[in-house]
Amino acid sequence: MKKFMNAAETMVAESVEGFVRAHEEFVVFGADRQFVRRRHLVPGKAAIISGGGAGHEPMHVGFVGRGMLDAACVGHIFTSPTPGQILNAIEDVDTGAGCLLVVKNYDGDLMNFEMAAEMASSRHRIEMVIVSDDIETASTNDGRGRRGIAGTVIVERLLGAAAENGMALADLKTLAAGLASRVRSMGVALTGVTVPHTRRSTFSLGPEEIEMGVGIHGEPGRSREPFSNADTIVRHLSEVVFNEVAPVSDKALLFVNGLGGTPPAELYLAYNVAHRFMQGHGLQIARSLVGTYASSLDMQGLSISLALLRDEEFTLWDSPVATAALRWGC
Amino acid sequence: MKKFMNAAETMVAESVEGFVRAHEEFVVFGADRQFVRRRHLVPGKAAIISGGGAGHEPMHVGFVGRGMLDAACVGHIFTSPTPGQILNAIEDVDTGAGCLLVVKNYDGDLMNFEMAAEMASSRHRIEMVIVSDDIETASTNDGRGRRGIAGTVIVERLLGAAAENGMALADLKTLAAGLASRVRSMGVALTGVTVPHTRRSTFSLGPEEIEMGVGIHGEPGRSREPFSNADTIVRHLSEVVFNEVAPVSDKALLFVNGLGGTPPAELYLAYNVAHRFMQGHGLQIARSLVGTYASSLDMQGLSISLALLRDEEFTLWDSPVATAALRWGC
Amino acid sequence: MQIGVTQLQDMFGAIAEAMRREKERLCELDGVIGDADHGIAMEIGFSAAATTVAALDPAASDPTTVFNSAAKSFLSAVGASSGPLYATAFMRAGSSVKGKPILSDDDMVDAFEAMANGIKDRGKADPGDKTMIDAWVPATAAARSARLAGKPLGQCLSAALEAAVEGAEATKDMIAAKGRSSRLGERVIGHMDPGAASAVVLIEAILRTFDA
Amino acid sequence: MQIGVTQLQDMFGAIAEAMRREKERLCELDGVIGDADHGIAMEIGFSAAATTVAALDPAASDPTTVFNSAAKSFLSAVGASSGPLYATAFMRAGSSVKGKPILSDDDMVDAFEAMANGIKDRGKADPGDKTMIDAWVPATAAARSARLAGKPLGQCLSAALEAAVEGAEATKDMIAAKGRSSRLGERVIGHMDPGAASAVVLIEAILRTFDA
Ligand SMILES: Nc1ncnc2c1ncn2[C@@H]1O[C@H](COP(=O)(O)OP(=O)(O)O)[C@@H](O)[C@H]1O
Ligand SMILES: Nc1ncnc2c1ncn2[C@@H]1O[C@H](COP(=O)(O)OP(=O)(O)O)[C@@H](O)[C@H]1O
Ligand SMILES: [Mg+2]
Ligand SMILES: [Mg+2]
Ligand SMILES: [Mg+2]
Ligand SMILES: [Mg+2]
Repeated sequence: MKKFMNAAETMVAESVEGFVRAHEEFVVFGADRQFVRRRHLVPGKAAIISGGGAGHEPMHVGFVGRGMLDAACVGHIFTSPTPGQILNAIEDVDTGAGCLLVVKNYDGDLMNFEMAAEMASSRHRIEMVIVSDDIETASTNDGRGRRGIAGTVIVERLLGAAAENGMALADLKTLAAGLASRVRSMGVALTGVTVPHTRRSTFSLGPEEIEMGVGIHGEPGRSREPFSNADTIVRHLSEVVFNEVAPVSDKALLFVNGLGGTPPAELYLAYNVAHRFMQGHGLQIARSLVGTYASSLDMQGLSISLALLRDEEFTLWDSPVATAALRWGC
Repeated sequence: MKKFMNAAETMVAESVEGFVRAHEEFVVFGADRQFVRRRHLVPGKAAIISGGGAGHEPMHVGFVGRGMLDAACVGHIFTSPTPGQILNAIEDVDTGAGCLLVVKNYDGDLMNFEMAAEMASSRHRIEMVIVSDDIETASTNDGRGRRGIAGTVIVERLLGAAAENGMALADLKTLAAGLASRVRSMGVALTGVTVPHTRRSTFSLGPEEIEMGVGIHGEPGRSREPFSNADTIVRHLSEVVFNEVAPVSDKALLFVNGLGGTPPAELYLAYNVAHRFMQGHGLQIARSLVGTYASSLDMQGLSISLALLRDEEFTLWDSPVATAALRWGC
Repeated sequence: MQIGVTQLQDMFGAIAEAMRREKERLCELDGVIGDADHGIAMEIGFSAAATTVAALDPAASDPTTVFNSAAKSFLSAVGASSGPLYATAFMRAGSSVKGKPILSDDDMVDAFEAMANGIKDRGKADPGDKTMIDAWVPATAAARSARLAGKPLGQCLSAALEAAVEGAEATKDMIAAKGRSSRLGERVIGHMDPGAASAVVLIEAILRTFDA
Repeated sequence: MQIGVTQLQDMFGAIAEAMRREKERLCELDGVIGDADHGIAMEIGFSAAATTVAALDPAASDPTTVFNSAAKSFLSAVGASSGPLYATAFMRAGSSVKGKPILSDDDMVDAFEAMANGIKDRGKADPGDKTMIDAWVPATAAARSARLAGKPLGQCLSAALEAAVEGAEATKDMIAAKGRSSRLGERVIGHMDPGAASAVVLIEAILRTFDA
């Protein structure tokens, strides 16, 4: 395990420190470095807070800034932040219009954000949005097994844009609920990852194996498959997300997300395959996103996310955003 | 070698096609897909063309757009584009103010761009800028061994901004000459890379070895060293670039570039180390860039680039840029 | 039995020590079906709790203070799933013995049951979902019925441990419906749930504290 | 000897075949000190050149056309360093025999020398820089002096090959000053330059064409 790190215990703190130093234009540390927040809050705007384990960079710290998040809380690697961190972020960035917590669907994240929400509820209006864009599990068919993965980026962007436009807390919650069935993602891993403090690979793959349906925590996925070419792999991912997304529109945002160790050239090649597939199935790909936005340490792999959006949602997508990882229009 | 690809022969073409599809807002293919150019040329502006082998994405295609390049020519993996490709790009994007060719210092690139310049010279005003930001070689001390690596991104950005502001061809050449001694980079690899069509790793590293001073073509570097922690590795890189850059200013742009397989969290951790080092040596880090901009296939590794800029160059850096890989101000 | 602040301090010390010892095994179990960090979470959480609790002045504290301090420090040390689960468990235990300076055997069984209920309420898992609940629910049921049969605390905890071991063992045959492993379907069969395994470690450490 | 378009077509065919055969070895040599693709570049370049040249109508072409067509198709098939180097070489060879429908032994030695000069001008490498120049320069010198001594083309090319083999061998002891390997300093010592090795392959194929 060769990584650019000094010690497992300090690696998250050092990395987040580097992030904040590199992007002082957009962000500052909150008190005691418990969270990262926007440099300039917008009084009266509903605050949006997200967070989760480290190891998914640039998610979520890279999305803090105008048009997206107000604060992000970072836990240990692949581990939810604590209720204390989240509570502190709420106290700091809620300027009176209440606070929307965007949580990826993992028990750990859910429970920690819920506790924070309970602790804050006497002094703040809090709503919670649970992102579960992952594809359905083979075993349980009630959606409980759907995790929050790369599609979270899309949800956070749209909510952030709407909040920036002045949308009220309750309406943000409605917007998120409307998105839930229209954003679907599925990932594939060519390699497992080694969590530095455990020094163990959570799963390991032979030279001719891949893991289909992985999340972003190095946990095993839906099935182990033989390695094959990009057409086969990416068409499979595309087909599953295409089949599971609610077909309310034929205008789509197509997002190819790198899991940390996959270079841009391969992501673009995969985008090409997915784009052909979606077009061939009658979708108009109106917007694209290709890059490493929701990673899983240095995993070689990627995910395909498909979001079928309404025109006003594309307008939100296009509105100005100024964060470390996503930036346009300003 | 597990990569997202179909066949070595088609991988570059498929990847560039995916790139163009994903960024139709900024770019279109030139005739016969020989190059990628801006969707909207600016008549009367000096044209800036770069190019080189594939495998360095997003360089250079990701820098085509407003405030940066007019066209980029892509060769096979790690192989210069041909004079024909470059000539076609010149013919297409020179709107009358002449054409600046930005070339990384490799014999192959140099000779191919030179031949194109010779072939175009009867009908176009052509200037050529050779970027050699790499650190000095141990053996030759005349600078001939200095390759063009990640610092090329900085040079292309500043030239592109100046051209967008209306700077004439001759002045662009002068600007580039002034930058030459003030941009320095050094890379380190934790792993070698496998070039798909050769299916061989150009060098391979044991679990406790790293290669210092690597370029971006998987060629071996300055020396093989024992793997150590990020502080040791990154401080070493920082020290060498600090010592080799011409000390004309104490205001710097610090750039940590990922080589393809290194995740954002590690790049930020490295940025933190380099930032401390530079500050400790009296530099003011006025701007930062952290990310995978000049890659070497899926190599795990990074480079540190330091650019000591003048105030008017920082103004150029900050001016609007709208490309797939760098975007701000618009 | 008469249980005061000092005994509870010992209890958290014993749990922390047991988690330190079992850390690797718990991580390994979590590595098979989860993200390989459960041992770390439990070790960090319980050493934080034990340290905070040990710093309390027995003369100026009561059992509720001990449980609440443990909950808070566990929670701020560990995110993960185990953080809110055990923090809620200890907060409930604290509430269940509110106002009592010294705990009887009945009080301890009440506290023990409150812990299990806290975990259930926080995690919303049902028995059979392949979580720590599958150790905790049978364990508290066993402790309760032993106590109803008039057994002293030590024997109640022995019964609880035996039931927890069985419950943890039974998770091997379950398909997970909660937690990180819930997407793995059939693939988790044959592997013990790490949270159930750590519940056994915890209950054993409690037993050892009060059986001496 | 009387060399016309057909013989030159054969020559490019022979070179292409030789490069196909030696591709792996050339890549391996390049892998040690460069980017492992030299064999691929030479194979692609010369098969493109041979194909284009083979399509020429001998009745409607002359040797200059053959060399120029080879140059152009080599150049548009291969970027790399070898592309401009060999394209320039063939363009110069074409110029050196301009206007001649049939080439004599003298013309061929002139063309051979023009190739080396083209490579030198394009690459600006000096002898001793560990490049293909270290095979080409002694090879052309040997061909020239054999020709001055009145030897027929076959023997001139034999002498050239011998000198090229020696020159390539000598690159093992050199530190590279040009090309990708120029940053490796002492580390390249002991390894033959791939471009020098492919020059030997090329010259050998020419020799075989005209020695038959
Ligand atoms: N909703 C839940 N209810 C009860 N127990 C749960 C729940 N979710 C997870 N667990 C337990 O937590 C254990 C995993 O804990 P840990 O590894 O510390 O957290 P994480 O899953 O966040 O990495 C699982 O083995 C399971 O016993
Ligand atoms: N400037 C130069 N002059 C002469 N020969 C050169 C020069 N640069 C490189 N070469 C030759 O080219 C060979 C490498 O060719 P090749 O591998 O095809 O190209 P690249 O280096 O672009 O991958 C070297 O071994 C060397 O002999
Ligand atoms: Mg965890
Ligand atoms: Mg090459
Ligand atoms: Mg875990
Ligand atoms: Mg080569």
